[in-house]
Amino acid sequence: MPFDIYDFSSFTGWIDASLRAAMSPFWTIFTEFVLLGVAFLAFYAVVGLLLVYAERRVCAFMQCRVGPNRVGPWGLFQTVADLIKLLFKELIHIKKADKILFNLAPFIVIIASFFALAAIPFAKGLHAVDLNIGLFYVMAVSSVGVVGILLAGWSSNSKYSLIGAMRSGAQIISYELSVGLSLLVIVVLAGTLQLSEIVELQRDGWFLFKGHLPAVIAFIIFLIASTAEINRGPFDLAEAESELTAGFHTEYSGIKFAFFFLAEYMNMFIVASIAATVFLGGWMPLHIGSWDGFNHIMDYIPPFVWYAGKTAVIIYIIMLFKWTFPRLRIDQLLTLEWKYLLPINLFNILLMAFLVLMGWHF
Amino acid sequence: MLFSYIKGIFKGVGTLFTGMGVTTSYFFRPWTKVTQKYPENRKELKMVEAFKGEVTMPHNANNEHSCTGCGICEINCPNGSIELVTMFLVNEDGKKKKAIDKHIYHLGMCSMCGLCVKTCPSNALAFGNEFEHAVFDRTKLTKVLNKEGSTLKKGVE
Amino acid sequence: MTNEELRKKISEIVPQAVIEEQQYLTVSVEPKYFMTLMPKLKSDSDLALDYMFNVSGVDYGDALGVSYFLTSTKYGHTILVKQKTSDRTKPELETVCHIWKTAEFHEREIFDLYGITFKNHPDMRRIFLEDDWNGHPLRKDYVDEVNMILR
Amino acid sequence: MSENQIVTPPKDIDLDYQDYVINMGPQHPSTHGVMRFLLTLKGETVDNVQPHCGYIHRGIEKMTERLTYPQIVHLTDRLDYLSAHINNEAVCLCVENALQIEVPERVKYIRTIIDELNRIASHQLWWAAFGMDMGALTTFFYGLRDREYILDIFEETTGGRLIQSYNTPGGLMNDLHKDFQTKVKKFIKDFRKVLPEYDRLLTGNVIFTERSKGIGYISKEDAISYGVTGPSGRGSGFACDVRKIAPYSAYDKVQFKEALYTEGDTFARYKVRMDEMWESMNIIEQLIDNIPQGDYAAKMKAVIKLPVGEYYQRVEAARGEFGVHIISDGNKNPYRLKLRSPNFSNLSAINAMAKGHKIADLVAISGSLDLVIPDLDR
Repeated sequence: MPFDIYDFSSFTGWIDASLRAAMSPFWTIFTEFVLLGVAFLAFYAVVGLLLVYAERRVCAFMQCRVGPNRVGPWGLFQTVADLIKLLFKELIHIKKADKILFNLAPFIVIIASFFALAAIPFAKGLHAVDLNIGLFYVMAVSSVGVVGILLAGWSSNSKYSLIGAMRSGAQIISYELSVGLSLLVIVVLAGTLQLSEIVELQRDGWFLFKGHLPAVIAFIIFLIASTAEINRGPFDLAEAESELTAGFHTEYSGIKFAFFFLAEYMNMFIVASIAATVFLGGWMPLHIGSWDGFNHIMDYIPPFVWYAGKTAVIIYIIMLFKWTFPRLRIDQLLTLEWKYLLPINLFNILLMAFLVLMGWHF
Repeated sequence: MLFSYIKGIFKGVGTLFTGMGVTTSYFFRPWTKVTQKYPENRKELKMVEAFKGEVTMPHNANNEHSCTGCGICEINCPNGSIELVTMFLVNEDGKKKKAIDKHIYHLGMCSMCGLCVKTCPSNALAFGNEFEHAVFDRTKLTKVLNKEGSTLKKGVE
Repeated sequence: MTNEELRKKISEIVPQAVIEEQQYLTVSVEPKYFMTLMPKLKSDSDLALDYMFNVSGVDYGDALGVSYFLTSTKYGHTILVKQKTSDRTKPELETVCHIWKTAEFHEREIFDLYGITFKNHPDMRRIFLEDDWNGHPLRKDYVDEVNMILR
Repeated sequence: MSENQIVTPPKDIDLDYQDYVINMGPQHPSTHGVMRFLLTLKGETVDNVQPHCGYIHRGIEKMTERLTYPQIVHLTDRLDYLSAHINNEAVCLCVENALQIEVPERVKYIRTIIDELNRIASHQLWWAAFGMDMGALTTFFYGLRDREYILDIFEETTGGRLIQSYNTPGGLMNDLHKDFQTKVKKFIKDFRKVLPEYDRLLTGNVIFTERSKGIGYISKEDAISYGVTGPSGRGSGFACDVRKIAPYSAYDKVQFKEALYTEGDTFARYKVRMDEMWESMNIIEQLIDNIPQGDYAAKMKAVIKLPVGEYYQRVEAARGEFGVHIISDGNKNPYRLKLRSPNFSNLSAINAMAKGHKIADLVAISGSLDLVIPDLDR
């Protein structure tokens, strides 16, 4: 079995070839879909649980605490135990809730995050679908999640939920703009929407460094706007536990609540992945111009380690936001978007286009 | 106008970074943790001497206490958490003397005000340091403070 | 202002007021003179008793009364104004909550616990107890066999 | 409530379909206890706030009518549990003044020091909870971490952490612990380093200042009229510090500044409390080395009976002016004991403060008033 940790395409190609040898093309594709589905489900669960654990540990360390430390070594199985608890909890049915929408909402939220996961390149060759409009696709499907949140708030027939849902509707739709425009800055620089190609283009330096000031501004705006888009503190107005108790998921319990919970962490992971891919070179090792010796040493670190490391750093920054800042008010949130991020962003695109036209980038 | 707009942005972002600096500095200084791991540190955990955990009646090695059964603690208790069951003993001179049969203490009703300990004329009561009082049955919170077969200390009137 | 000056000033406004010197200068007025006295206490520039720091309801046994503690943030003098009503079944007194806004909550509390209704109060409801509570607990003749254990 | 009874809605709430009436509480993360606000909303904007209290009404005023004066003291702990020692002191001072007993100097000094420590501890908890109301979750742990040192000092001397019952009419329950002075000095030295960190984390933060400046404005006149006292009143420029107006214990022997701000908004109330922590440390430093030797309690009779009359004592609790009004008929029990709780008057101003602001601002305003519900309900 040709297993190469530096290039997974040989491995995936080998699976494809051996399957094609064994069965008809239709069944090959069918089996591949099933395999992929199972792999993603497992990945989703593991990463979700790990992120919950990581968040609890990180915030504990920031707050002079220890964090989970009872279940398993260093409390590693705490989140697993929590998940089991959530699985066994009663699913409370709300009397006057819209039953169909109420049950549908958590699935919409979780499916949206599944969709986005498909286009992310985890390592060289480790890629579910390599769409030529990858970036566009990710942005499009990740905004489906807001439908789930709105439905959850609306169908619970609870006043707190409704306020939370309306807040998140206003918030996500406005911040979608900034996320899109800040990514557009890099698209202008790269000239492609295909994620694998964006990564390839960063072989001799990450876009964060290649794109001068506009790329740095775009990176900061992307971090802020994406934190808002995934409903995390200081932009967690949709949940705002000190104001709305739990916002849109007030009435959910058991595994349906766990879906929302997992989706929140997966969205954080997806956003961090996109940021790592677009701005920090994805799985591409750190290469500096013509320092061949240095570049060679960096190549020895496997790509998925690079990818995981970059994602972890961005996740840490997003967590740092949540555990440091007070929450914004709804009007300030919209002011930040429409009066600060959007004008800066538009100006930033112009600047980047000018840079690209003049050829002043690396 | 534009200048103050840009200045405002930089100033705001600066304050945000100062805030993040505080949390990050704690993140990288794990020795600043203050958590006490309670059931594990039971052995080292020492309550201070003055800690008001429960009302106790100290007995000496001969199983003697100094409670004369005067009832002052019972009168002074604001919650009625002390009840005295007294009896009359006949001493050597043939005189009848009041003594306690049972000094009943309802821990569940006690609010640790300390009046019984403070007002006791013979210093028979004291605060104990026990703090793990959780029980499954409320009746277990009713305690008899004098031990079985205990007697009054010599010389205490 | 010293107590003598205060005494003089208040007797000018309401000559029928009974004024004693206790910890604070205590002014007892009949309910019918109450509303002539109270607005003056705040509006008079020499008195300027603008801060009401306490309102206590009292059950005197034969009468129900309210004590208002007033102080001046400008001059620092303090007086205590008292009024009583001997009607225990349907006691009614005048409100001062449009003069000192803090009285709004304090009078609701007194209504709740003593049953004194304050006329012209904008929101005369119980504040602590449930709306269907029977009786007024701080009255001396209040009985509750279930929850009050007498020793 | 029986079935045939029809509950009439409060008059000023229009149950028109356009009004969005929502219950904030009795169990809500940011009401700091069982407190219910009935909000009438117009969109996100608060149109009317109706506080409904009484969920922890225990009838302490009625209970005191059957207890003797030393027994009453422990009940006042349960009012404002965050300034328990100050409440104790109010009752004790009232009884001592009525009996005209001069307590030893040592008692006055110790009471003042513990008052101020209690005030710092209370403000630390307020800072922690206020940050959390705003959504900054880390402040909660920093505040509580530093408060723990004060509670340890309390525990060593008084035997209680939160609820101390350290006062008794005539003096104190027991003498100071031998390490008290060194520990307090060490705490002040450490805390002077920690307070600037609080500022870095929250005070300067642009999100925090944006959310607190100009929110919940109340003018000085309104503050006086509503009886908003303590740090909340001083944020509006109302010089209501009882420690200055009518000094008690050893407050006439110390120099300190009364923190006054005139903005009258949430941020001003926040700044007053932050300044008060510095001032409290100054007061303690002036007293801690000069505690005179002597008895820790004056000689009192076994049964305390107050002479017939009315007595009132004002003290400055951590949240404002706390008052005890005792009417005595010469018995060992008070005929009537009224407790003037600062939170009750502070709460009455919340509708005036919150009108026209957002829900998130209401949370910030009620956080800046620092409500303690058991004190409010009594």
